[in-house]
Amino acid sequence: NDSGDSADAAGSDGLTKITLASSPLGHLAPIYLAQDNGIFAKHGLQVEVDTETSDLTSVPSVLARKVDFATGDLTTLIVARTQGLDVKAVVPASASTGKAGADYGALVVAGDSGITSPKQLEGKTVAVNILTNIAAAAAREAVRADGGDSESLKLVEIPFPQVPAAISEGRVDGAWVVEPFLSAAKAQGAVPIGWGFTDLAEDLTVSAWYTSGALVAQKPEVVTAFRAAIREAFAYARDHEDEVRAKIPTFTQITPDVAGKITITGWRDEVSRQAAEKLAGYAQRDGLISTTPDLDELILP
Amino acid sequence: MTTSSRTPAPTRGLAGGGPAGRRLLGAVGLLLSAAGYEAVTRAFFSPLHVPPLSAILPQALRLLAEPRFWTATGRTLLVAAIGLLIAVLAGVVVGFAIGSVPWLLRTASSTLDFLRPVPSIVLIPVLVLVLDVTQITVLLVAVSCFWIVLFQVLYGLRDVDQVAVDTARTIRLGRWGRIVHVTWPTVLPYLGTALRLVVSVALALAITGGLVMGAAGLGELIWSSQESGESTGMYALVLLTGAVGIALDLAARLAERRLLHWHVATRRELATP
Amino acid sequence: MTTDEALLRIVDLGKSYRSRERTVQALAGVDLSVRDGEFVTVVGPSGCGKTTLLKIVAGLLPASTGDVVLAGQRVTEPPADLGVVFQEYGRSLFAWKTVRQNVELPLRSRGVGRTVRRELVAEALDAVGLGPAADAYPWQLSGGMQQRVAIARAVAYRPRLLLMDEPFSAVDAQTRGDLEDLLAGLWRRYATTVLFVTHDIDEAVYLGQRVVVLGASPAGVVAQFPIDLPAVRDQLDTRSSARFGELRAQVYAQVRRTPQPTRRVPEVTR
Amino acid sequence: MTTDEALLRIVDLGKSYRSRERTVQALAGVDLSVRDGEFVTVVGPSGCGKTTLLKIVAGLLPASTGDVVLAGQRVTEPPADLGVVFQEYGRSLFAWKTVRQNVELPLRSRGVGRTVRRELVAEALDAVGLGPAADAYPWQLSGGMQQRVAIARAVAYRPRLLLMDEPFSAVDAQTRGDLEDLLAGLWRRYATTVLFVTHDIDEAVYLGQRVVVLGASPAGVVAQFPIDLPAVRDQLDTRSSARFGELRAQVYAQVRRTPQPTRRVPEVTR
Amino acid sequence: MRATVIAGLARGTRAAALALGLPVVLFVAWWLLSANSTNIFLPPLSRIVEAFGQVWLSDVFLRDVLPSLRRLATGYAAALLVGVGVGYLVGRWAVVRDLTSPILAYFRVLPAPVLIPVLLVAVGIGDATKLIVIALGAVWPILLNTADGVRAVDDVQLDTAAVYRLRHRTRHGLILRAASPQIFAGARQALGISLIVMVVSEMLMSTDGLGFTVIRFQRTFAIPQMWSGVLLLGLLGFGLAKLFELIERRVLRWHRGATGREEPR
Ligand SMILES: Nc1ncnc2c1ncn2[C@@H]1O[C@H](COP(=O)(O)OP(=O)(O)OP(=O)(O)O)[C@@H](O)[C@H]1O
Ligand SMILES: Nc1ncnc2c1ncn2[C@@H]1O[C@H](COP(=O)(O)OP(=O)(O)OP(=O)(O)O)[C@@H](O)[C@H]1O
Ligand SMILES: [Mg+2]
Ligand SMILES: [Mg+2]
Repeated sequence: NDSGDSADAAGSDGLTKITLASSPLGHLAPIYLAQDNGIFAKHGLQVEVDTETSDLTSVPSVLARKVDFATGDLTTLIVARTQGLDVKAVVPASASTGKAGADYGALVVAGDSGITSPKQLEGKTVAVNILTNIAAAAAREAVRADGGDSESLKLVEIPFPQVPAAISEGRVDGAWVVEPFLSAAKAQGAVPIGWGFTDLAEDLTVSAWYTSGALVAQKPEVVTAFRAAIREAFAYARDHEDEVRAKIPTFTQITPDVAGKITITGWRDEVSRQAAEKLAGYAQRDGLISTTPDLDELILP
Repeated sequence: MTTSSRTPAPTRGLAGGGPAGRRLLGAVGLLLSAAGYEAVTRAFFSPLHVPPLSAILPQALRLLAEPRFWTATGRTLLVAAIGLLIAVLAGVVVGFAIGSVPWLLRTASSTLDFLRPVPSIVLIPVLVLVLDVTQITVLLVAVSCFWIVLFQVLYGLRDVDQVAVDTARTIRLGRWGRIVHVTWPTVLPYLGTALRLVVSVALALAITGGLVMGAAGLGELIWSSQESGESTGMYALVLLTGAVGIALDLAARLAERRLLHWHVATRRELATP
Repeated sequence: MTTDEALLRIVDLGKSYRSRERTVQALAGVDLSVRDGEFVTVVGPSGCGKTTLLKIVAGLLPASTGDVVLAGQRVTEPPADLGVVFQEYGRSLFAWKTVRQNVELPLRSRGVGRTVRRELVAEALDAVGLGPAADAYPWQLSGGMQQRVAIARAVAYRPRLLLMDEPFSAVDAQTRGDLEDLLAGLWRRYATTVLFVTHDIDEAVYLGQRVVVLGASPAGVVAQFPIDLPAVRDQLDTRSSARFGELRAQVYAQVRRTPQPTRRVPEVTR
Repeated sequence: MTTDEALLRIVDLGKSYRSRERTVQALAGVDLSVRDGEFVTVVGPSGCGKTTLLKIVAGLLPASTGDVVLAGQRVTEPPADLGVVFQEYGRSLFAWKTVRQNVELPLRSRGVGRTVRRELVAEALDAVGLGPAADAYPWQLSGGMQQRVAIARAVAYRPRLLLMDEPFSAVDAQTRGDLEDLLAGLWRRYATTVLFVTHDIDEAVYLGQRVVVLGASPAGVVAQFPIDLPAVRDQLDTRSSARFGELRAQVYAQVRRTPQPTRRVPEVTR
Repeated sequence: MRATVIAGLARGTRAAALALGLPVVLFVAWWLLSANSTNIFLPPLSRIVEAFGQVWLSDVFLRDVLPSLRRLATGYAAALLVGVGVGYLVGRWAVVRDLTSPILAYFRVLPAPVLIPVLLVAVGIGDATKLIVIALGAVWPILLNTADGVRAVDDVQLDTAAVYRLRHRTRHGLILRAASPQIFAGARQALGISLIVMVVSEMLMSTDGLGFTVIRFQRTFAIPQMWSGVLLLGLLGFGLAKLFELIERRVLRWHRGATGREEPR
């Protein structure tokens, strides 16, 4: 599909075809539910989900208009925007539940480590999945919110799937982890001590659906329709959590058993501006970017 | 000389290293490693982190019954095969071209040395502008294997015996004839080594493509098992991947033995006391 | 031997091998002419430069000084219709080809048709006594058999100029005699020009129309002996003829006189 | 020659090379005993199995049938104090070692002290006329020179049993004579037992205390000739002696009678 | 590396011109073709060179490149040791080969990202894991080439060693030496591979290193900087290759001579 522009192909049934790119992760559940329930069609869209994608490829794919929308964590999008990449965050893809103690991401330590609060992690080694994305910010924020020196954390990259092992084998002192690994880690004796997502913002947007500025300029109606459809999908998901849990095992390897127990991400309609500002600050402090980003350019009003 | 042609070869025992014997030994080696793995994992690791073989095997057997495993394997093998084919063809052609023209080698070698260590993985975001992930995976496979084939050919070409070349020159074999009759057979053993290397590299990279870019196939299956916290499932996939690797290696060895039956190494192995 | 009828003219040829540690002057001031159809045998002490000379004539090695002219052309690369039996016969056979394929290759390369080729190959292999071993690989053969394959290859090719570097060194006396006669027969029949290096002075006299004696390293032509034996020779009669004895003695005497590379025989042999 | 004083006993030795396509019976029913300190020369047609025999005696090749017993011990691996000059002398030299290092290597491995070693090596190299080439690499040498390096290596080693496979095939007549005398001298002095394969019947008679004639493939011992020439021999006197002539003629006649591997000389030579 | 270049110049401007000719041409072509590029992922070469100066000609070199080179050297050395050692065993004894070939084939196909999780648990997050990953990536070409080289050693050479009852150590040495042309082929392959694997190994669990920094640039869309890292990797590869060649020229001179490639002048 190197036509470079897939959003203009109107199907025979009058629907506009759009392609969404995302790794097959839990946040796709509302999308599939919306597909099943004809929500996209209602908004004049025909959605194709391209799961053959990764963090490495999604931004260039969107900019080259090989796909129309993709998911990316907010920090990554802020950084991209600041580097002059014309990305527009349209609508959240996953968000904090807003409930400290019951969020889908947490700062965990080994149960027998004697550490009970994030502040005690000062100067210790903490794992995050990627140093340049929102996880790093969440880990630091948890410590800062507890009155600790977030700069003193020694962050090291360990993919989420390895976190339970890394914690229980004592390879790291603490780790930022999200579901389903949060549950797995807890099952193996880890205890959550900090809730960086809610510390960052009550309504934190963790990752967002974004598109290219070019698409926004050329086909604003498609973008708006997409946003509306997603919001409707979220509304449906909020009301049908069991359907979401049932959906997850169909496109991931997560077993129904696990899917029934994990904390589901929150669904929010607006990309959190306040959180974005905070994240931009972290990104600047961590040297990911050197200038202040123009968030108005990033977040589609 | 009493040449009684077509005397049936004597049946070789285990010690003689007949094909059955050597395969049996290989199986013994596998069993020993399996037992070692089982013991080590049981002794030192939590089954949640590094599951023992006894936990992996049933899962692997279950996978074998699942069509999606076979589709994924098929895809991965196809990608690996296409990349491999490109690499071997390009590597051999470029290798022989550069290797048999001295000034070309001298001109190109610095550029080759420069390009060799460029990791394709870093350039994926750039490549994705023009290729889709499957194509990138093919490219990843092809490029990595190309280098291996190329260097192996270049080194093989250095092994060509001067007397053989002189012989070819006096009977006025052309450049092409010299390649076919003299250099190619000399390089072949080096290519045999390359083939075994490259078969596994191709498979490994086809999987890496799935792991880092989500290209459909075994790699993507492994990735999603990992992402879903299904470590036993992941290890089962890794086990099966390794099995595919063993099968490919076996095929490569067979091919090598047929092609190189005249080579010292092969003939020494086939010699009967 | 006037130069205008010469097929091969070697003029003031010199060759030195230079490497980091040592420089060896292998040939210096070699002058030699060979008429078309002549059979010239070359003798000389080990290491004096005979192989080097042959390689330069074959166009395989560049000379350091001087020229080699074949049929009016300076030799810079192997000329057409050249047959060579290398001293390292083993290495000159292709291990990946059967005996038959080895012998056949030059003919294929020359474009000889399939049937003729088969015939030539079979004939040559029979002539050297390797008919039954045609389908063996070189490494399945004894040293002498390998050498005979190399000879068969050169012979089947029917070259115009045949260079042979100690081609019978690894075969037994009986076979050697047969091969000598085979070679002499071919030479008479096809008017091949032959340059033949040997360490066997009897052989040199028996085969050659002229024996060239090279001196110790660096080799130069020390003496030449025209051999006025009858054209058709015979192992028994020729070798027992008085003239053969005389010529042989002459060459021997010359070789004795030729300075040898330094060699000190230790006391133990006294 | 009673068996109880034999150093080497070869009993009903047979060897066949088997490969997928062909089976070659190289040796069959070879019986041979060699006394301690005896010099036995072996002649036989090319490809009959001489090299095979030597390799089995050296413990390099397992026999198919029969036994080789050396000093009361069955030979299954190379015995101690064995020196071998291989027919493929070129391949037996280590290309990354200089001539000196090649000759020195077996001595070092045997633990001979540095000074003695140096001396032995220098002496051996001088004896074969390679003193000046001591620091060259094998590939910088002519064929004959390489062969002499292999000889020097065997000689410097002072083996108890010396196996030589056509060791003088690539050297000139003059050098060959010198090397023959060198070898004879060493043999007399150190009472080395020598098994010497050659294609030169004169050489076999000149050097040996006994000449063993092997028959065509599969090789068996066809005849043995005790050589009753005086122990100390001389290139001129011995070779021109009447007895030498007689013995030589006897061996020749035997070799003539020995069936040769099939060889059909094509019409062209008629 | 600069020393090598200078030595090359000293040896003859012709050789240097030949060696540098094509890279210079390609560089100029890249420069011209990319000069007006607006594609953010394919920045003009001038920007890349500028970024190169800013990024690498600073203390980053000490902080990132040196640790990486240290890991590379250690991992590569380990690969050499293990590769030649195991390769020798495998090549020399058919029993070892038959016993191990399937299991070695098994490990050959495991890509680094699959191994890292196991190593994380078994070895930890320190440098050791990276070293193992580098060594595991680089070991195969060395191992296979050593095994095949050892298998192909000439019979007559083996026979010679056996007849003179050379000491075992001497004999092993001779066989390795005879196989060294092919071992060098493997070592050369491994050099390129180990550089790449070094980058891959630094993608995870790292806090410094050339690979770490390049990947960080990639993830933060610092595209010119990322390209400058690629450039640096190329230069490193070039320098290491030249160093390798220097050693190889000495060690394999006999092979050039024996195969007739050491041109007598
Ligand atoms: N490796 C091998 N494989 C198969 N056949 C072999 C092998 N080596 C030798 N032969 C066969 O065994 C027979 C005897 O060979 P051998 O080398 O012993 O002869 P030889 O007497 O030394 O001959 P020459 O005088 O030509 O050196 C030959 O017919 C040869 O073809
Ligand atoms: N590749 C080489 N490099 C260096 N020196 C060489 C090389 N080839 C030959 N020589 C030297 O050149 C001289 C002549 O060698 P050449 O092979 O021509 O002798 P030859 O007369 O054929 O001897 P032989 O009768 O022993 O075969 C020898 O001293 C040898 O050392
Ligand atoms: Mg010579
Ligand atoms: Mg022989």
